[in-house]
Amino acid sequence: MLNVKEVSQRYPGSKQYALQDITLTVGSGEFVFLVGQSGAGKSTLLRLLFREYLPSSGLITYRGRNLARFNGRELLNYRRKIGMVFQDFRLLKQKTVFENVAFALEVVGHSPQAVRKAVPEALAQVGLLDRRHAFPAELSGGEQQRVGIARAMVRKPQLILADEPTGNVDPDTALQLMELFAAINKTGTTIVIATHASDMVDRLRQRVVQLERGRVVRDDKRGGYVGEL
Amino acid sequence: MLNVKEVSQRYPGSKQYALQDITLTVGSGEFVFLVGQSGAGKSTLLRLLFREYLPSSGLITYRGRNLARFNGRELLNYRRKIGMVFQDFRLLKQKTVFENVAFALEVVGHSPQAVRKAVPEALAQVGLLDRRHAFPAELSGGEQQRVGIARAMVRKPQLILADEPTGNVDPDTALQLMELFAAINKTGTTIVIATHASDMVDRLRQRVVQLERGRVVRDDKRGGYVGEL
Amino acid sequence: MNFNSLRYSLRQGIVSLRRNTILALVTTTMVAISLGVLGGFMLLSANVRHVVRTIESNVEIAVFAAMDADVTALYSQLSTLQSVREVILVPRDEGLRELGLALGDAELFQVFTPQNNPLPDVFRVRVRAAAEVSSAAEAIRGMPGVDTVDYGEEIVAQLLAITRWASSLFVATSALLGFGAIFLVIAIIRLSVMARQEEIGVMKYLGASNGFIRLPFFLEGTVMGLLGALLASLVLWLLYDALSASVQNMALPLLLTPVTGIALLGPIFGGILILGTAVGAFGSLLAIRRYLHDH
Amino acid sequence: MNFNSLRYSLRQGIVSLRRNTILALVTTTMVAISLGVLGGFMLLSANVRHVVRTIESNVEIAVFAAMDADVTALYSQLSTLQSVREVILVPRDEGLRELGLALGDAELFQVFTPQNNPLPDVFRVRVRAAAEVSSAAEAIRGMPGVDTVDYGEEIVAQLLAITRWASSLFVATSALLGFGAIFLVIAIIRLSVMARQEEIGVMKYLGASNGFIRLPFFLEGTVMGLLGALLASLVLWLLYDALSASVQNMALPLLLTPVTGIALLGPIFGGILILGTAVGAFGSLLAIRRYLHDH
Ligand SMILES: Nc1ncnc2c1ncn2[C@@H]1O[C@H](COP(=O)(O)OP(=O)(O)OP(=O)(O)O)[C@@H](O)[C@H]1O
Ligand SMILES: Nc1ncnc2c1ncn2[C@@H]1O[C@H](COP(=O)(O)OP(=O)(O)OP(=O)(O)O)[C@@H](O)[C@H]1O
Ligand SMILES: [Mg+2]
Ligand SMILES: [Mg+2]
Repeated sequence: MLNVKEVSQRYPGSKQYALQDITLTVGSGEFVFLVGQSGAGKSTLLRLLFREYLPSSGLITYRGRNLARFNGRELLNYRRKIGMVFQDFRLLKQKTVFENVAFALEVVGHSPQAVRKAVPEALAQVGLLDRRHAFPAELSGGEQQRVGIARAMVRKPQLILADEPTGNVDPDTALQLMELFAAINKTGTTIVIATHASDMVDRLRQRVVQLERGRVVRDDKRGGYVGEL
Repeated sequence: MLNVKEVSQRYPGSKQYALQDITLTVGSGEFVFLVGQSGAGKSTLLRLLFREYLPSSGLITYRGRNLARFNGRELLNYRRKIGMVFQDFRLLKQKTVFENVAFALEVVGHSPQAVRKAVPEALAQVGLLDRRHAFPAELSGGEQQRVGIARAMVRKPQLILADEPTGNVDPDTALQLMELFAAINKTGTTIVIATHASDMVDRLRQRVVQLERGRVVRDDKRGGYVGEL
Repeated sequence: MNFNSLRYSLRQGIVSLRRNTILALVTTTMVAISLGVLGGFMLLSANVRHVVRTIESNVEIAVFAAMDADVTALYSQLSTLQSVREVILVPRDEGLRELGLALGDAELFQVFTPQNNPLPDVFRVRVRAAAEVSSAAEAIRGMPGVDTVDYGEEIVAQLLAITRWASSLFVATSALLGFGAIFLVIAIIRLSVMARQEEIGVMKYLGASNGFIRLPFFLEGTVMGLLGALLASLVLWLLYDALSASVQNMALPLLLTPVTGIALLGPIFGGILILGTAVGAFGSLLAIRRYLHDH
Repeated sequence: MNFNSLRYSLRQGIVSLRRNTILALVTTTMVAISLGVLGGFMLLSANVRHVVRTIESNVEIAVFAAMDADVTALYSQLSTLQSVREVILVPRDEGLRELGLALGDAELFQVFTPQNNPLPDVFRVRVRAAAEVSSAAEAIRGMPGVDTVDYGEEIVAQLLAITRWASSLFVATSALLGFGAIFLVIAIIRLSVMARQEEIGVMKYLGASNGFIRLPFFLEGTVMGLLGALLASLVLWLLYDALSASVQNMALPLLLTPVTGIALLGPIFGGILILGTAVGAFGSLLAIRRYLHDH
């Protein structure tokens, strides 16, 4: 589904490479953990897959099509197929929890009826149905994070890219969320999760890609989290 | 040092109590982990200790003085004694890493020489000395979080309140940071950390206060993280 | 952009106006102030033009008939001139009386009788516009029975100069004020868009089309522009009405009658409304443009 | 607030102006535009007042001497009147010549000789201000040797009415524009503060005193206000200079000479500079006030 070939990324104004010569294939329906130290380049890779920007060099293709070649319309359609969970949540402050999740549907032109049906389902899955009228500023950190997850899932996308989706929740909730991702993955959705949650990675036993200083240093089919701990 | 007595907090417009009837004492030089599910009230408690706002009811005292009675000047002096790590970092987007940390000193009128000496030390402690000229938007999530920690520590405060300070870093880095907090604690600084990092809590074996739906359900002298996992 | 999106945008524009009330109020007031100043200036300019035109059409050509002229023939000949608006005959006896009055002592002039009256018959001719005075005077000079033709050549030349000068000043200042107003409104809208930059970014990440992102801002800008223009028109109209009433009450000389006709004021107030709405609409489009084309 | 903090604030104000260049430019331009409009209006008003005053002081009282009057005595008596600015004697012979010229045909008047000249000696008296005309006329009427006193009573009354009306209009409009400008600038600064609300919050959490938070905004606001005022003054001055030169080139009638003296323009340009700086300084203080007193 996703093909990353010899991709390097150096941010403008920076001397060092955030990613260096990455080559990686993510098959349709796969579940991939992206692990690595803080600053290893996980978010950068996810952002490149999301086509937030283009890599400094190398090629990324989605179902054989070069992301760099997308025109405005194609980029739009591509992003509409993806559910992205941002490391910094990126909720709209001016909208309530419900509106934030609904927004993902409204943006692509779903009908109000469809919205009224799908949004509560998604909120229930992350355990936030009773907070639906709150604004982001009125939520705890973990609750905000879960709104971001609900927003990514509500469109039932073909691909979910999640950046540290459980950094602000307790281990129990994190496990529930990971199991939710696993369940969605079972329905055929491809999932890539950048995470530091070593115990989750160890528990789920899925493919693990480890980055170190911008390079892939490990790619295990059913790996665990390998660290000093 | 800090005395919390029968404190309840209900946010305006909310039906439920975020904190209910909390009574707690934090002694000078103590190291306290605040644990509990997402939405249990950890951040709320830290915000009350920081006097971000006053509790709906109950009494909080610092060295015997009622936080609610502070006038402008006293509040200022109180906050200057505290190093706060925010769950959402709260870095100044317009300032570089160096400037963000330096700001904590400049605000209280330190001289440029003192700033030039203390800031690089603090940045080195969190491993960010080489990123000092970057702006927050140019940092990874974990790097931003560490800037927040450096900013809290640079003033060598009497009290550090840290809200989920390792949610965005890998376990190795998290351990380093926790050991840093422990080292600072050894010098006499009181430390209260709200966290979901169960393995860190289990490793450090410090006092653990567990919240559940706004109530204290456990307070162990040398406890571990108790959860389903 | 389907029907759901359209409906969504409409609702969103309203919600956003309600949630960003302060910002919306500030923008609306700014639009109102800048359009108000522009409109006030245009009203002033309309009035000055009106006064100048009144003066212009009051410029008189004095036509002194020869002593032996056929006064009636000359009268009808003068009246048929294209550019002439009015011809008044001042017979020589009447002229003598007027002269006496003008000099402040009518009695002194009783030494003159119709027989030794030194004055000729005089026609006072008024033309339609100052620009036509000199050609009309030229034409009259050639008529039979005309002795002398006299008009304030200098004054007419100066009036023409003033008119030309004032109208270019007015056009220039109006343009300046207009651009100022447009720039101001766009700047304000840009600030309000800047404050919502993050929101726009999130919309793009969620796959919103440019049109979808643009529409609520466009509606908001249009509404703010229109409201501002309405406010400006209302205040301006009330002020102008009060002012012109006070001018008329003072019974100032004819020259200072204010313009009140709908034909003259209509375009100004209409222009304010159109300008305000257009600036709001296009200003908002312009303001978000660069947030849309990043990637 | 110690020396380190002060130095920090100064540096910070500059850094902030540099990093928020667009916002700073917008604010500065807004200040410039609003002050420019205000200043332009005040220049206009100064000129109108100047014209009115010129007209006023040109109002003439025609004093017709009695046929047997002692003209020299009357002349010196008129000249000693407090309110009188100028006295011109038009001897009866001269008067006759002028009349002939005025009527367009001097030859006709050769029927008059110094012996049968029906005109009296006339004094043209000019007073200092329109308001003094009627009292002066009254005083003159009582002087020995005066036959008739005549002046444009109606015109003087109207001029006075216009003057009074125009000055209240000018004061009102200036006040309105001034308030508009102040409101505008404060609104803009408030927007710029709103955009940095988060920053202010963080400063408070770090234990910054209100003075410390305020100072950079204050400096920024002052600099923006001053720069805007300078810009407005510069543009206004260039425009005004060009305009008044063009007016003078056109050799318009004396009435339209523009005001150019430093004594008259100084207060206007000085006022703009002071107003701009004050509005920038206090506007910024006002704008952050409510972000400081939350908790
Ligand atoms: N916009 C940017 N400009 C310059 N450098 C950047 C930018 N964004 C990231 N970097 C740098 O690139 C490197 C990789 O960043 P990235 O965000 O991909 O790390 P990460 O693996 O997600 O880390 P974390 O686990 O802390 O979130 C880091 O050193 C970071 O400082
Ligand atoms: N400003 C607010 N207004 C209304 N409700 C709030 C507000 N802030 C927090 N809450 C609610 O209060 C409860 C406790 O929030 P708090 O942020 O203290 O939780 P927490 O223990 O820090 O959770 P997390 O681990 O997810 O950060 C939550 O249910 C939250 O939704
Ligand atoms: Mg990251
Ligand atoms: Mg929290």
